[in-house]
Amino acid sequence: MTTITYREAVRSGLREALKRDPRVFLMGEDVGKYGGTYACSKGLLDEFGPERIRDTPLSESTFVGAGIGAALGGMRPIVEVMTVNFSLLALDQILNNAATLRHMSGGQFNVPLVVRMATGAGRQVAAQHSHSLEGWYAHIPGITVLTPATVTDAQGMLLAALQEPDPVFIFEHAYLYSMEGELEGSRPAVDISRAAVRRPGNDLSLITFGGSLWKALAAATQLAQEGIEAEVLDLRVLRPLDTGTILTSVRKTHRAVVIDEAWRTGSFAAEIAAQIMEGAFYDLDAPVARVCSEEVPIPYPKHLEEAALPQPDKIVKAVRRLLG
Amino acid sequence: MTPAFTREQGLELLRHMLRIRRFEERTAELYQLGKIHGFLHLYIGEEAVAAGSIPSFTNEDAIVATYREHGHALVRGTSMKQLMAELYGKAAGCARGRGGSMHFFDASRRFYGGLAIVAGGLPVAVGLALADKMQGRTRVTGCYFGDGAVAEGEFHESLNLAALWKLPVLFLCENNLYAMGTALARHQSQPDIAAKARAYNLPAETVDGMDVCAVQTATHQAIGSVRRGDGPYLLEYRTYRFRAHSMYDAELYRAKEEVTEWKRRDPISTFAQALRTAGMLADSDLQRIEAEIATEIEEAVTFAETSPWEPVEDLTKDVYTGKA
Amino acid sequence: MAEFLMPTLGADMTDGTLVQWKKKEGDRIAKGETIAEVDTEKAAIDVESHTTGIIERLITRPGDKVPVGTVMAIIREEGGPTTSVASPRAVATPPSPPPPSPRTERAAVAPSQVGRLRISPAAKKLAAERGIEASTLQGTGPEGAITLDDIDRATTATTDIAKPVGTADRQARMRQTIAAAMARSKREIPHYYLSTTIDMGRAITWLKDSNEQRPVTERLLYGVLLIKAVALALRRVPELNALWKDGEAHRSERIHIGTAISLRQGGLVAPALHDADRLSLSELMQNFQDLVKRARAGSLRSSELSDPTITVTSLGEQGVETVFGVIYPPQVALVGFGKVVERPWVADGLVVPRPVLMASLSADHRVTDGHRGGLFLAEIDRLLQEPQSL
Amino acid sequence: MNTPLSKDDTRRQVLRILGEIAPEADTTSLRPDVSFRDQLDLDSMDFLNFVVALHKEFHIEIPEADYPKYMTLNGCLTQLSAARS
Repeated sequence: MTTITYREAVRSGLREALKRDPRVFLMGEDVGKYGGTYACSKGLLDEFGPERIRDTPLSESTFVGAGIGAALGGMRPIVEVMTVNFSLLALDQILNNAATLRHMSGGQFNVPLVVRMATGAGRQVAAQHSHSLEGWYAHIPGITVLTPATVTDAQGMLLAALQEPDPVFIFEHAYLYSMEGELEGSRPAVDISRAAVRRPGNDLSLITFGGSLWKALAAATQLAQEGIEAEVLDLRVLRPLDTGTILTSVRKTHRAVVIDEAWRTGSFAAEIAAQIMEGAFYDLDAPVARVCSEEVPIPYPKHLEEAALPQPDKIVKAVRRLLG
Repeated sequence: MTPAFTREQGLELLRHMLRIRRFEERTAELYQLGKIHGFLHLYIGEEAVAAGSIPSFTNEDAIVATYREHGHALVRGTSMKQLMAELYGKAAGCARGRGGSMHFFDASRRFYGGLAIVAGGLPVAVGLALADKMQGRTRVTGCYFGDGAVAEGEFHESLNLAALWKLPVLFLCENNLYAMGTALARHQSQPDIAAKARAYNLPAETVDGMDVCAVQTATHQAIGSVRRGDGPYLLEYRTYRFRAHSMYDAELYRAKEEVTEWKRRDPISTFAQALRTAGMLADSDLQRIEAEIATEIEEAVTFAETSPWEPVEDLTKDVYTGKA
Repeated sequence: MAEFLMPTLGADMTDGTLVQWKKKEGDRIAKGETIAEVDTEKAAIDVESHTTGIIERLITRPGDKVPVGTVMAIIREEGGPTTSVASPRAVATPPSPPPPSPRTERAAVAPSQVGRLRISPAAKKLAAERGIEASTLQGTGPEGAITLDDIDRATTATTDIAKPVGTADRQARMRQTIAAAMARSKREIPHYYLSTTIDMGRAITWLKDSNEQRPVTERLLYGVLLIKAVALALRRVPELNALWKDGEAHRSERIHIGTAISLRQGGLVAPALHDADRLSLSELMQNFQDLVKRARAGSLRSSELSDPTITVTSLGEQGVETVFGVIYPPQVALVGFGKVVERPWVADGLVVPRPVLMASLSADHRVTDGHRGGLFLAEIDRLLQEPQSL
Repeated sequence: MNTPLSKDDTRRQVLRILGEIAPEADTTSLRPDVSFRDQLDLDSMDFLNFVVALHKEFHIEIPEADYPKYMTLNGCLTQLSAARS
């Protein structure tokens, strides 16, 4: 077991991908000379050269669209959009081209494209740089949406994504890059279709993904001291959603709390709650609870940002309300 | 630089630049002490642009800027106390502490401030100008942006629409040669920004952004043209930032010699020298100005240190107009 | 003296590594001059001093990784001191008051139509399976809704208990709960053990006579006598009837005897016989029978395991003479009764055969000691010599 | 007394009662002459419940002294048929 940071895990995944397949190349804002705004591609320019590590102008719509075209043309591009906040400019290319082309062309074309972007809040960078929009992307048929929360997934999911014939979007919570973790095995083969039970428990299910996993685990530890054993589910994949694992857990525990850093209304947590209601209604001993961000543009000051975002003690309070 | 202005006007320009320089130096220090958080983009080196251009706008004109807007806000007249409080995230800040360094706003001075998504401000400036034209007002909207923005679709779409509808907007590009970590020549096939504007039939000029007089002359003339209704205008100020893109980057993308070279053309020291040569600046003047600025800064810091945080209860206030 | 601190060099920086000092102790340093090179995870950066003066002492050594804000060097100031902004530690960081959840009240619960029962879907299903009229129950769930636990508590000892769904997983869950409790007990509780032999002659004779006048449905088992004796003995030694919480023993006013019941599919549960000291032998027998039946039918709720104040285990039937059990946390004592056997017994100077059993006590030495434990066992012995008074 | 039950009916009813006392036990493969205690791991409480159930089902009195006669399946059947006649 080796201990590495999430950032190093992403970097070794990128290096492995670039070494394995000459068609693979990395394109994005400041991925080359600058080494990546989160230093995930530091050193790759020297190792693989400017042809395969391409700094792009700040033209998100165009370089994501170019990624689609290059994939159609036989390459295996990895496009890094610095953060989900800037991906809004590329949503048209993503929705109307990447996700739709296969079906719309009657199955003639597929787009083997991987797009990575940072997501989430928590560094006091204020409203325009603190969005959590992976739920929007998980609404789109035709693409896969991954949210690696551990170093093993941060490294393994990229390699698995590159084997997919259709577009895959990887959301890396910005708060995780400096987090250290145990890498399971040197080159762990990782699936990108199932959720994982990170902590077994019998009294309720805490269902979450990405950066919020660690807040859920903290809450579970706190609850254990009160004799409440929470099961913590890491979804890992938002689309296709592993509903089976969710329902199995809820049927066992009879109670569910979904944690999602997005705003509550129309969040991905709402989708999970709906699927639980549809699939495990007669096993529910309490209504599904959600712990999401307050519906407000994320403010700059620390104490307001913390009040806006999901926190372990908010999760614990939600659980207590469930237990009546 | 033959000074075409009175001694008072010269000292005023010098004072504007020095005031920005000392303010930025102090914010860098406060950032390292953990008083200011998140992103901090310093304006040191580019002072001549704000100092030379903003005073030419009237109070009715509008200013739209980016996340590197400390200098613009200072010259536009927002009190240093309010700006420092905003950097601390305090409720007395010019955006009630919610925006921080990247999001200064001042409605009383039509300062539409810190819009931090690259090129996000251009379409807004076009809209402000459209409103002025449709309501028959002879006002000008000044829109500041960096060289990175010219890579965004919004730059091209905004210049075209402004030219098409002959809107009273003045595009002011602060070309500091680097878009974060990518040099202009590495992200633009046509690095001459003024030439890009002429392609959309806008009159455009390149100005030495390190010479406050040149900036003042060119901007004054351009504002007059726009105010006369001759349509949009673009100025490309060639300037340079002496510090990292933001706190902190390793500046791997540029040579130290290049920085030293540009520092020799420091807009403050060169202008001070010109004033001395013209007998307009005595050492006592300089000491008086520095002392006044130092006092103003320390009062602003004390104000920020002691003013209260926004209460958590107000977190969701002003998400909608008039609703709690 | 001015302190040079490890600076914050980026939005997500929590600590930094000193690469090298650019000045020696005793050197003069000017404001804005580079004093050290610091490595964040992203890059090595030259850091400047904010003070002009003489370097008094370099504290952090090259290669040390220290959190942001650590004092790395001391500089004796020279020239006009800038307003000394209190170093970050002194100034109260923004108070992060426990953020009261902002005023977005959850949509008020729609007033349910009059007469509509508030019951969870799972509870409704279980009630239907068990033929229980849920509307008669008092809900303990969120906003007074009736929950699974409520249905379980309401399940009366009807003979034809329908097999509840998911018995297997409930047994597994119970096993896990017991395992965790036992491990914790051995880890945390300093056990001491005592045992004594008790003459059961009088008790057994009294029981036989008593059962002859009782219809079969009200017959007693001698186990009930043991439980009642323990309950009454606790009145004399109440400190054994306590629960250990937050570092101290809290005496329980009421006496709930956890009775260990073995389950055929493996495992052992010890649900509580409530207020065992106040019940008659017949009532005690009735409750005991109900508990055993529901335990063996697999319909006990784990919550029923959580409220006994002491536990009694009698493995006599499995042919064991003495049992020294493990205390169930947070309880502080456990009483064990062995098999009744015929033993030579000295009574009034004569050796006669007498049915005897071994009574034992496992107790928490943080709460009681051998003397009080001995007194407790002696009291049980005395009570069993007067079965009619139980 | 209701109409005399055939031996098979009685046997089935006794097994049903045993099934309720020890739900997971396999009463079909029960050896008729071996004591319930050993085969089904019944303790005194289980046996008392069994005796009570027999009393309710067959309306007979079973004094404690007679318990040993009801320890096996055959024992039960002979007692029950004897009480019947």
